[in-house]
Amino acid sequence: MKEGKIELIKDGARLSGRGFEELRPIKIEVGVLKRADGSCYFELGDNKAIAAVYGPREMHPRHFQNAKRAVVKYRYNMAPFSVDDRKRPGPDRRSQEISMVSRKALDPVILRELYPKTAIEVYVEVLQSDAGTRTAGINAASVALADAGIPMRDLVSSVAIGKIDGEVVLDLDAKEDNFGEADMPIAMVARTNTITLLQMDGRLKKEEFERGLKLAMNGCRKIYELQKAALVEKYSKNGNGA
Amino acid sequence: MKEGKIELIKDGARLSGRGFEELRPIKIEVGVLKRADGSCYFELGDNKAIAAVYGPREMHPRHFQNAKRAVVKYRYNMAPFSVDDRKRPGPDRRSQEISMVSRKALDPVILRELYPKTAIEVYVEVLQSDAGTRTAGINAASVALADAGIPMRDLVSSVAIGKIDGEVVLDLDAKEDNFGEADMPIAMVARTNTITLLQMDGRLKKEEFERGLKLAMNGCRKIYELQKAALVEKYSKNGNGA
Amino acid sequence: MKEGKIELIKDGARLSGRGFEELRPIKIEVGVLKRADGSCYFELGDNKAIAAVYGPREMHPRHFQNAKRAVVKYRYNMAPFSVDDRKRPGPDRRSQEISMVSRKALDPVILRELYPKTAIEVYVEVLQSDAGTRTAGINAASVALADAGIPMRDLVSSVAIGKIDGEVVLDLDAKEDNFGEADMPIAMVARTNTITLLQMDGRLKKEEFERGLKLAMNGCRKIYELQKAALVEKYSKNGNGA
Amino acid sequence: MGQEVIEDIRKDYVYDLIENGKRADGRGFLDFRDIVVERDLINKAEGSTRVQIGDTVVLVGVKVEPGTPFPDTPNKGVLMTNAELVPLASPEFESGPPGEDSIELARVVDRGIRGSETIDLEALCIEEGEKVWMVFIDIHTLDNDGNLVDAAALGAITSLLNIDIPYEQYGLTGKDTLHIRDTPVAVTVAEIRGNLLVDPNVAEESAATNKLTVISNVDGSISGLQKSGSTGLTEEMIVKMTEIGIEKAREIREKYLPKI
Amino acid sequence: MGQEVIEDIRKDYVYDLIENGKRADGRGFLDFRDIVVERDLINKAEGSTRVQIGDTVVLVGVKVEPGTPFPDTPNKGVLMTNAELVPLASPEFESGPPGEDSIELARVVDRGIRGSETIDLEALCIEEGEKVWMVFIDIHTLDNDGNLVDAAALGAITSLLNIDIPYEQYGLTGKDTLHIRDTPVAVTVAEIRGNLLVDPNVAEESAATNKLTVISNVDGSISGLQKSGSTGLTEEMIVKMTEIGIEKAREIREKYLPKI
Amino acid sequence: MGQEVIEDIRKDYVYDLIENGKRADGRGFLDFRDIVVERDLINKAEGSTRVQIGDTVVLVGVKVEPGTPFPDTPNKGVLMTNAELVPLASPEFESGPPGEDSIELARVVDRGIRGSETIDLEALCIEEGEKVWMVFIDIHTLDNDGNLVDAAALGAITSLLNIDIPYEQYGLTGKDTLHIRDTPVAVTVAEIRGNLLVDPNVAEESAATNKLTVISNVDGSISGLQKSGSTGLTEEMIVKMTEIGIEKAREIREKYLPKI
Repeated sequence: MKEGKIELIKDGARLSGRGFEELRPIKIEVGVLKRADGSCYFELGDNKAIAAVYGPREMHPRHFQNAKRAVVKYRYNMAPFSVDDRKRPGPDRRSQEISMVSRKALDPVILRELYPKTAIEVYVEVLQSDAGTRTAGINAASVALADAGIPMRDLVSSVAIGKIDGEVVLDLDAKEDNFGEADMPIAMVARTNTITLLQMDGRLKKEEFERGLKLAMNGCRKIYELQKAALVEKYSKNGNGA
Repeated sequence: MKEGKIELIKDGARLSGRGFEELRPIKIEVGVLKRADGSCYFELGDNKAIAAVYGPREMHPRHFQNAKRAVVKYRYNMAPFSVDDRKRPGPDRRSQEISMVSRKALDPVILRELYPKTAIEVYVEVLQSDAGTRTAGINAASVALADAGIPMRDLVSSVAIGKIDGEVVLDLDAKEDNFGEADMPIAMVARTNTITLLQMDGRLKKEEFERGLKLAMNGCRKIYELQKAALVEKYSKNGNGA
Repeated sequence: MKEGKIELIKDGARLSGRGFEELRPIKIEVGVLKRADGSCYFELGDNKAIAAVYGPREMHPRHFQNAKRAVVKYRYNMAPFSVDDRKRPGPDRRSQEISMVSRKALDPVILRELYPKTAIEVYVEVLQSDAGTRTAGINAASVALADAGIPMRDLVSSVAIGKIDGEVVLDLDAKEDNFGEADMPIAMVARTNTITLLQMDGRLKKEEFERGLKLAMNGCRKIYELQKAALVEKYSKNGNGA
Repeated sequence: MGQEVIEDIRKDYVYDLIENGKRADGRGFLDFRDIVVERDLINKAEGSTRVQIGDTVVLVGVKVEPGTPFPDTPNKGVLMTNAELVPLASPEFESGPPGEDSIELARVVDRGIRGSETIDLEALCIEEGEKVWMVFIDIHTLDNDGNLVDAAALGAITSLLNIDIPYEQYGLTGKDTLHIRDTPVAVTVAEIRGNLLVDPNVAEESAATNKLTVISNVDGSISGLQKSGSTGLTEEMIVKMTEIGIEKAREIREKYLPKI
Repeated sequence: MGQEVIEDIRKDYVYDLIENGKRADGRGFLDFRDIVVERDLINKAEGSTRVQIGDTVVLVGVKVEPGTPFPDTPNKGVLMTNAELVPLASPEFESGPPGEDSIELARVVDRGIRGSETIDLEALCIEEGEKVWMVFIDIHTLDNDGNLVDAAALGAITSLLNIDIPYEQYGLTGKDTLHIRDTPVAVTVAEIRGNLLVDPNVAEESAATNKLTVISNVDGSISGLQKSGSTGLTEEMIVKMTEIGIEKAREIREKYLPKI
Repeated sequence: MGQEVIEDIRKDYVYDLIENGKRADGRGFLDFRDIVVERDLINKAEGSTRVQIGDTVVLVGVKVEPGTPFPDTPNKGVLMTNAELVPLASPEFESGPPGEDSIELARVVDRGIRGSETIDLEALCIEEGEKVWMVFIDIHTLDNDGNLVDAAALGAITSLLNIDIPYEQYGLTGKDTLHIRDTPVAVTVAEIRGNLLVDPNVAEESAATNKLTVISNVDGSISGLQKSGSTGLTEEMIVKMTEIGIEKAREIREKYLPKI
């Protein structure tokens, strides 16, 4: 956020040419991995993320089992070559926090009580990063959970809004994130309009926040449709409908 | 110890004005924490330490349980801001050694055989450091154990002696420790006059050592009275005597 | 390998005066440690390695037990002072890989099925290093296993060949390894002529590789005789033959 | 097992109270517990503050030391925020490397200060690309009866005020205080069965289905948000929580923080 | 327990097939599964390749950054190879620091490139003893259906080709590509009950008593060998495996790699 | 469980002997086991010593390398002492990061050398604030039959004698030996049911209620003390143990160490 100054909006348009309320191009592929129980590849502009789901399977160590419901594990990880300066392999504080909030974004929709004592494991690998990787990861993970046949109340969809050159806009790219004034990722259960992740970074006036929240929720609704379409496509191809 | 030269005794007096056999001002508060089973805040000059005791409670992992007696855990930790140059969080070799010798200083007075298979956990946080933190920590821990109702044969009291400008003196402060010739912390069970911790750093002639040992034991006796007084005050306030 | 240029063969002879197919001097002592169940000190030129064997004993944690056979653990470790530039204590990637391939070199000869659920632990300490420490460690470990009375199909013997100044030679020393063109350690079960470890580093023509393999196998046979002789000597001394 | 039962009983107790419009300590839903702020208790730290909110106690220390800037911001000082949930402070905390709760605590406090541009990091450059001042905020929990984050954030901003940069101690020439441009205050609003209440204690925290920490500034703007908890929140609920957060922050700022 | 039984049944199935001269997917013993090589998928890496062999997928990225040389080779660039067996790629992989399998994978790929002197490290010196180019090869496994090492090695050498050294990005003057002098290719030959077969899938890997990875070069020389597995191999078997390895590498090189 | 019973039987055996004025190996209470000191076995170390006391064997190596001084002592060399209780040396030792026993061993040996100012650290400054000689003492245990600390301390001081500082090896001009000003010797006195005995073996160590390690110098002064064990010691006992420690150190120094 806020490194130096750069003009992000010229003649009323974003540098990328996108409208203020326009998402980056999205590409979703379901079931891209063979070994995983469910998987999804998700592209959001220049972000490339892949999610795999394993489970429900036995929880190790048993010490961490929950007698009433499945425990969801979520690991967000960046490939060393996914960023400008090579990232040292292994978790850091940022990735640990993202893993935690992402897990909590998905927890509410998973019917965890059906699988006591087990673990449902979600692994997200960021292969290329361009701002918004946590939202791309959650979107991928949500579809991968469905692909794995994990019973869910609904999908979760995620996107960020931000503020650049004084304007509240949808889905910041890396340049907008680095030189912008605020970034606010959310995750939402589209059917119930409930927010399961909300973070904010930077500075927003109250009105901007409220406007941004609506804008992000709209973005989530669009992504939700794309997620559903990708699942339908996968399962209609496989000849067992959706 | 021994970094450069500095006059620590001028005209027969220590820089702080203290006598050779004089302790720094001591302040003891019992039961300062709500969540802990027992606690104590201990000030020794510019040292500020706080101890908490939890237990006896189940020992994890079970592998480390002792079938005959409680296991005492002791963790000495310095707050990052407690020293001149910020200390990186987490244990280092010094703190691990201090934790070990402090635990052994307290072990002999705890009636561990009453609580087989359990853990009695002692946590000491050094909030401000000015030489003598391990002794302050043991003094605090000993009172916190009593406050937690852990059955004990007696309290343990602890203080260091040192040698500065050729003189054996009680209870070195940081300047005296840095530029002095020796530092010798002890811990003692006052009622039985038995020493449960003895370490030495620097160089002492045999006579100096013997004199220092007596001096430190006397220091421990004074601290013992203050520890008892603090406990009495706490429990008489609470209306259940001492 | 290949740091700069240096003449390693002068007038048809190696710098050390050794012949192309000549091992460095070897010294083997069996049963050199009191606490270990079996042990062996092995010198190969300027390499000094010592191996200890403990077990079969209970496997911790139980999670790692194998219901059908003993699990072999192998830890190759270098003393910090064993190399030119002090090595930081603790395992690194090189030592972890060597531990793994060494364990696999020994696995085939140990009658692991006789001791289900147990661990057989092999510890190798390199006290002085001069190229070939993994082979010295395996030779020491193999004898230490025998000394510990672990039932084995046969001993395992190990040596490297390499290529220096275009020639394939046996058992590189450090200078030859640093400035040579290839290094290929093997381990062999002499009685059955089966190779249980094979690695290669550098570049060898196919014919050189095949010639080197034969040369290394011959080297192993020589070492095998020395290993047996050392065990015989130990046990005939003890008056219970071999 | 036994613990889970006790946990359930405790939660039910909280639910009962809340549904009757009450809290265990008699507070209103929008009342903080008593707050005590004590400054400069630690003479080794450039700034330090003990914050007590009810029975929750946090000690925050700020150290300022010279160091190397990050390669991509060669002319800016460095801010590092760290939190230790030391096992002294709660039977639930364990020894070991920082877990996700302590990482979250540190990062939320950090973002509040960073997002509001509270510290003028450019004023902390000593020599571009070579040497800058590093500001370490260390959050040391002493007693956890809930709502650590509001206590920690208040301790952090209080500790940052009136800091003399220790030029002399490090053999540097210069004289300056740390430039502080805002006073972000964190307020955590918990949602328990549709009711909103601020400053949850530890029992309320475990009963809360959701919490939202709102960090807001002198001008009423928001410089940090963090939702935690295991269910969703509606837009209306979030907006209400944010309004409460901003309003309570204003009250706390007026009472415990100087004007900038 | 149950898992061990399933494992045994799976192995028996492989043995039955092999002894009848067959493989589950109908391949010949000396056939690779289909190989797909895609270059430059990752715009943050100087070079990157996705290699798919059957259902095995590996993504390799190469980053080139300035750094400090090792004290004993002050005029040489640095090559670092790292592999992560991320738990996404297989139910057998676990989170945590690299285990011995990922260390072995990285080291075998590294040795193949190093032994063949594929990269001209001396050309990567910027300022002797002070600054050199560091080449990081990062192997990211995405789907493990066996034979990761051949896929990773092919991904590594493919990624190294046609790399522009990023002088400008790091404010340095100069313009050059990474000098590549050979194209080492790894071929893993498995021995299952006396039969030799290449490119084992994951079921064959667990049935294999032995594997030998042979890395060979344009001129047919060998620049890396690594035996794995839990029994011994005879000289004859090893020589045969090496011949197969060299021959199959030649085929793969011709099909998937450019002439140097 | 079974192990605890065996442990108790072993202790009882030691108690029986001690109470009859005997030790298992026939030694007097104030006798060391045979000591063998061998120097310079490791050609990669500037100094090295194998010390055997009875069946206890320790190998100590000293490396001297250039490095950066600590900021607060810019004109002084650096002494680092490290001990590894490698699992080779005892069925009780485990792999993994150093535990409290190995940390204590290293720190006690370190303090003995540091407290006596044995090494002239100021003579190890190469360039103030920039480069100094670092002296690494590495204690490698090979066989633990008790009293590692006395063996390690004797190995450390022996290794430090007659060390040539490796100027040439590191491309530096100069020629000097390490300046040694004292020869601290550690003697550990165990108390078992009121009896004092030196050089406890491993069975005696586990039976000992207390141990006191006394490190003393040429002039009879003490430069290190460390009490271990789980009960208390009276003043009289401590004074007696210290006297024994100093006296036995004098004997060991005369027999195994040169005059300084």
